[in-house]
Amino acid sequence: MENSTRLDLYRQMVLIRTFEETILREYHADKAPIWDIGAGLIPGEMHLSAGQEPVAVAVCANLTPDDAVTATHRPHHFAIAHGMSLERLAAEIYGREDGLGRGRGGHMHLFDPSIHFSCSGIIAEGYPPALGQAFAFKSKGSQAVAVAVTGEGAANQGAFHESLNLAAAWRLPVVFVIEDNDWAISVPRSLSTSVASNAERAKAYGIPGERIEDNSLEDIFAAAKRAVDRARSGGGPTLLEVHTLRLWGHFEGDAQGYRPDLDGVAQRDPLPAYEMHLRALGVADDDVIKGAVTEAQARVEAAISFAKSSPIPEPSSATRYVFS
Amino acid sequence: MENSTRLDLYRQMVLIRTFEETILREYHADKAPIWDIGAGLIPGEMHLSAGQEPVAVAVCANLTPDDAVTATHRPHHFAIAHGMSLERLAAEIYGREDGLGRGRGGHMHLFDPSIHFSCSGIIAEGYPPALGQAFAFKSKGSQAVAVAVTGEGAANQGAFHESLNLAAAWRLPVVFVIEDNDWAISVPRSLSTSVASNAERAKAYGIPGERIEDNSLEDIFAAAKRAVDRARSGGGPTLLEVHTLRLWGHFEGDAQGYRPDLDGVAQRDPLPAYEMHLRALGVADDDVIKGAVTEAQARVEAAISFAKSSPIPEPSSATRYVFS
Amino acid sequence: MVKIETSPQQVTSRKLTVSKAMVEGIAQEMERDPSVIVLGEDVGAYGGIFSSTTGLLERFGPGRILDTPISETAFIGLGTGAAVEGMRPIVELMFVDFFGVAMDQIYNHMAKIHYESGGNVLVPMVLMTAVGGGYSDGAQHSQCLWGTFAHLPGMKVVVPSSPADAKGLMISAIRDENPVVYMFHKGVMGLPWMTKSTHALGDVPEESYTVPIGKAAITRSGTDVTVVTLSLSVHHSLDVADELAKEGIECEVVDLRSLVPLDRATVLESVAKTGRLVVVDEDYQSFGLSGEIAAIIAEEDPRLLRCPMKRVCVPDTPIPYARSLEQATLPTPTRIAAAIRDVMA
Amino acid sequence: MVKIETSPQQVTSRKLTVSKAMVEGIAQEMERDPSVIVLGEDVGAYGGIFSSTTGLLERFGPGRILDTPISETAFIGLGTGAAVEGMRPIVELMFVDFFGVAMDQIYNHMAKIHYESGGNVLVPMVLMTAVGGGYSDGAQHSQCLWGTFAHLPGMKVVVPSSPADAKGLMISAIRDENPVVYMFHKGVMGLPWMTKSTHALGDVPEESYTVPIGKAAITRSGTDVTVVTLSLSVHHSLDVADELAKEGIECEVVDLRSLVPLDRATVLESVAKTGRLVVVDEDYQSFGLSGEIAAIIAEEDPRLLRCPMKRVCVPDTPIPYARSLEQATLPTPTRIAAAIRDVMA
Ligand SMILES: Cc1ncc(C[n+]2csc(CCOP(=O)(O)OP(=O)(O)O)c2C)c(N)n1
Ligand SMILES: Cc1ncc(C[n+]2csc(CCOP(=O)(O)OP(=O)(O)O)c2C)c(N)n1
Ligand SMILES: [Mg+2]
Ligand SMILES: [Mg+2]
Repeated sequence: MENSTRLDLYRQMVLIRTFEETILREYHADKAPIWDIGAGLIPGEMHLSAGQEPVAVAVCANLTPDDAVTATHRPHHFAIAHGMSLERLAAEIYGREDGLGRGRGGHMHLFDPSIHFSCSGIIAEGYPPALGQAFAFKSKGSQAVAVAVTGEGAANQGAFHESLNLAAAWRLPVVFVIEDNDWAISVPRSLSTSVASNAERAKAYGIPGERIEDNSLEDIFAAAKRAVDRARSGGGPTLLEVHTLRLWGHFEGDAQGYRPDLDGVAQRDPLPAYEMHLRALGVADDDVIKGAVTEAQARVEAAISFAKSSPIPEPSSATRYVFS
Repeated sequence: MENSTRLDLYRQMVLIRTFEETILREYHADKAPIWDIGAGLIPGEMHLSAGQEPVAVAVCANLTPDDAVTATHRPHHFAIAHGMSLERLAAEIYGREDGLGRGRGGHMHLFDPSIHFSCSGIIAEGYPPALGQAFAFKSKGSQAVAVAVTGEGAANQGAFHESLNLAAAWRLPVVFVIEDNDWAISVPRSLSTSVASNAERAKAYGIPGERIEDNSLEDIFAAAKRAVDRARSGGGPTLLEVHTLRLWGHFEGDAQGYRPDLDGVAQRDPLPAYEMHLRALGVADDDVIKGAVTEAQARVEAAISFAKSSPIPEPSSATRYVFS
Repeated sequence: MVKIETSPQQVTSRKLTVSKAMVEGIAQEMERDPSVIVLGEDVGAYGGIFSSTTGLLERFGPGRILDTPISETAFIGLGTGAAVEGMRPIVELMFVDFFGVAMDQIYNHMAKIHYESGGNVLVPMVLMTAVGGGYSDGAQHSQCLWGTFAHLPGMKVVVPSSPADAKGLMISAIRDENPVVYMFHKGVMGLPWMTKSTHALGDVPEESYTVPIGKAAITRSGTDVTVVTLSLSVHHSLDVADELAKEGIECEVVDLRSLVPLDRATVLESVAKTGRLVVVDEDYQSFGLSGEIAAIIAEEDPRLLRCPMKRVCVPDTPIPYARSLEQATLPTPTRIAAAIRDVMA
Repeated sequence: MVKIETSPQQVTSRKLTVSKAMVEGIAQEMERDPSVIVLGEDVGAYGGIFSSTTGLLERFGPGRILDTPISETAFIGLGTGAAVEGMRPIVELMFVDFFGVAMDQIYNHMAKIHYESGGNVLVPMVLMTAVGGGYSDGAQHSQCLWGTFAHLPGMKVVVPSSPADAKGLMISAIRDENPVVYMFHKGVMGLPWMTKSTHALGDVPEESYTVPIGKAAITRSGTDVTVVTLSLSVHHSLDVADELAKEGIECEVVDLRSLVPLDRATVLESVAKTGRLVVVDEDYQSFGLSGEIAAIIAEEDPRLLRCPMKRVCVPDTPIPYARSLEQATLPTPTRIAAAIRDVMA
């Protein structure tokens, strides 16, 4: 990997983390003194992606805006890494007219046709539409690929299986990415999944499967490159599983009482680790790092301001957009 | 395999084939001159199992009536092999009060609690209830196992995947059996399935998988024995795929215009082949064979007579049995 | 192009079955628009289990007519994703009874993406599916279930009963920018291997034309009683109306044709005229279409009805296999006639 | 054992939330009957995302309280199979919105096996599931969908609104020989982290007792207008009724409690008395509960209604995320009050 790429991906990770930290702050800011999930400027469930930044930035580094990405209930890192406007993302999270879905969707339902981005709150059900995008790309003779993302818990859902088989049978240009953060809410992977690595499941479809350990940005990048290249050149789908980290709770408000590994979590944060790596390589120093953080903060705060000043949807418009 | 078992299983195959041939005759008997699927004493869809007898008899030879079997839309061979009363089976096919479901169910919905038998017309959806039966057996401390059957087309359905993973994760006493007859209605396996052998898919669940070629009764028996023993002794599930043969159409009325292999089908009929095998072994001669056929015919015709003389359900009782 | 409102203006027409009319509509759109594709189980060489795609593979090839694995979630979702990228997929769910294996893709994705995206994403897709019983196919292969689809927002739901509507509604569905669920009753298709209603054959213009989605058709006018119905039950209701006319009872038969949008105005107008209402619906009785029709009137003016309404529906029971039982649950001509006589009494 | 018809006879009771009452009902049945088990996602250590199973793992251990993979089809089907073999599983579908991934197991299997077997097989299973919106959880996590379940035959459908009913209906559901869908609104549970209705806390007897399935409760009697409703909307309707009483409008509030079976008699009696009807339903408006209520009256005597009925439902739109929009779609006290004033005008 080139150092410029390293730096670029590092900056993206910082941007994502800054975004998630800011949403965290804003989400909780006005729910006090009695914490009420429906209260405040940002209501509803909130699934943040801190700890999983390496997956998103390393995968999306191999994509262009012509490629599709379908994400999950935990979509911000992939949205940002794939190039979504922070302003329109933030505005959607605040439920405003300038949001990607004019406030209709919310944080689990982000649709940005300009970068072929979508997501779904239903486990594994983002996979099938990705097949259709890949099918359309192939039919049009474009070289674009579709990347479909789920968590490791989703790999036990029927849609996962059907999608891998169909994509393989039709040799569709899809890259399936599993973010294994060890947990599906409170259920540990070991209790739910009958196989140690979901990459093994690729064998059930006669396609290549790879597991990337240690949340390693550079390994993910290399594996994703292989997979994207294969898809672009007509070689069909690949399954990648990345062992990543859920740094925070499943959603905000999750006390994580069920989580024995909680103590060691902070030490496994991939961001300081990658920062050290860049320092060791001589790619980054205090200035570069501070610069990345400062720039990220400025961009995110600007997006938040934009969101907060965007109009709240008119109640009378609630039934618009059911049909075109 | 002992010769007595061979002979017993041969006789069961003859019984099943005789049953299917008789239903074939009866089904078409009163649909002339204009063939109408809803007409006649046996209306509705009819999926017959001729050619697949070796799977049913060889698997069920390892079971007792305490064990559960869930079958598919093509259920007669497994029903008979697992010990279902021919009379009550036939009566259900005729839609009569003495049928297993008092005529409410029909040939795709056979429920016989006395032998823990059930089936479903929805592809692969017979698998999940089998898990529950296995779970109940295990909870009660019984040694019973559940056998869940589907076709090869069903192995691409979500329920297949979820069931194998859950059974493996919970180490349930289940044997999954795939009858690969090359076809899912008109769609050949090669077009639908991304892997050459579904036994490969066992790897996705960390369980043993075996493919049995050539519709071989004796190989199926041996593999099923290993699988049933494993399940009984707490070793968890196994996946078996048997390469079998759809001797007739998908359902009655299927002209099979799509089927290039049609010419060679009759030669692959497992019944004459096994008969020859028994003759070669000296286990059967003309008398034995004729005896098997005569006895089967007598039993089947008796069952058909029973069915035909059983009362037609009263129209006014149509809404009974919605709730108990 | 001919725009047909209720009955076809014969331009150049011949008699076709519903099945042939549907296929002709699909084929004409496939000629016109290369983004139209068809996918589903046995839609290729087999031509659709209920002849909804006969001959299309031969004509358009395996790149546009695609046999799928038995993976409804995957291939319906594939349709949605392809539609999002500008294609116009027609996806067949072989029997509506199987919706349960793929309903999430249908109602949480296909139906909601347009709304969730604030109108920024279009899903121009047709989900076509066979419905209905009457030939002893049992509890898992005989349902209509249109009430279930119509209850969930974001999809249009059309249910043709005549060959001309079958073609025109198919073309409208394909051209619609929204997801449309197109439900065809096996009993209206005119299949050679199933009891045929005489109404399954009818005049169909050769040209391409649309039938507007959301407009009911008065298939027979009358002054005494309004029969609100759809699909195969339209055929039965028309037959019954002919019979009862001999007794001096004049039925107005309203073929809804579309459940979403629902043509409330036509229903209200007819009931305002006749003052009597029978709803004939092959779906389950409770919490479905017949209730919605009742609500339309109760919301407007309950006193439009000069006597209690009657429902001729499938009772709330799984559909039995035995013919004697199944016939007792279906809205047969006998039951329809009895209900009409009842409201006239 | 106390048998409660409408309001609990206080034997020894204390105030509990709906959530605690539900859990107490489950625990008492688990003590009594070793064949009762609970399975679903996060029902173990987490105690249920909406506190429907809090403390059960600690009390009954992982052999009877089972966290499942995210495989709704497999584990709901597992429940059915276990029920067929004589167990009494309580299976949680975390949000009703997810029904689409497992509906085949629910309505083609759990609901139909008893019928298809001619009554020979029993499926004594409870499917419990969280419903409802109001906290900006968006289009895939805020629905009620009871109309969808009530439309399909073979399952009872209960929807408690009060703590006492929550416990008694849970016990009835567990003991029922039939599959029962038990739908609890997140907003009635009394969760510490969600806006609480004052009605979410109420007297609950300590003893084990059943509330009969299929009987509505008159939660407030009145002479002017009948409000037919259920679940969280009962709470809102009672609050509105208190307000309107000050203006001299006397509302009768009918809490249906059960959709299948539906207590037609109670609805008819109340409407016969008041002559005015408002249906308040947090499910989608069309082809659902509100229509069924209209049909009950239209079938009996449309002229029981002296003026048009009003529906206060979720319009036929996916549930929007933004608070301003979501509140506009929900049956809020404001909308309920407006509808009641309308029918009184
Ligand atoms: C079909 C379905 N079942 C259950 C849920 C509830 N749910 C939301 S997130 C989640 C856990 C997902 O785990 P995983 O796939 O590992 O993703 P992670 O949250 O760890 O990123 C569950 C069970 C859902 N959204 N959809
Ligand atoms: C979910 C579902 N989809 C489609 C069907 C229609 N269907 C019935 S049998 C069949 C083919 C099944 O093929 P396979 O599993 O190989 O079994 P076989 O008929 O060959 O025994 C199909 C598609 C169904 N019953 N259920
Ligand atoms: Mg996870
Ligand atoms: Mg097959």
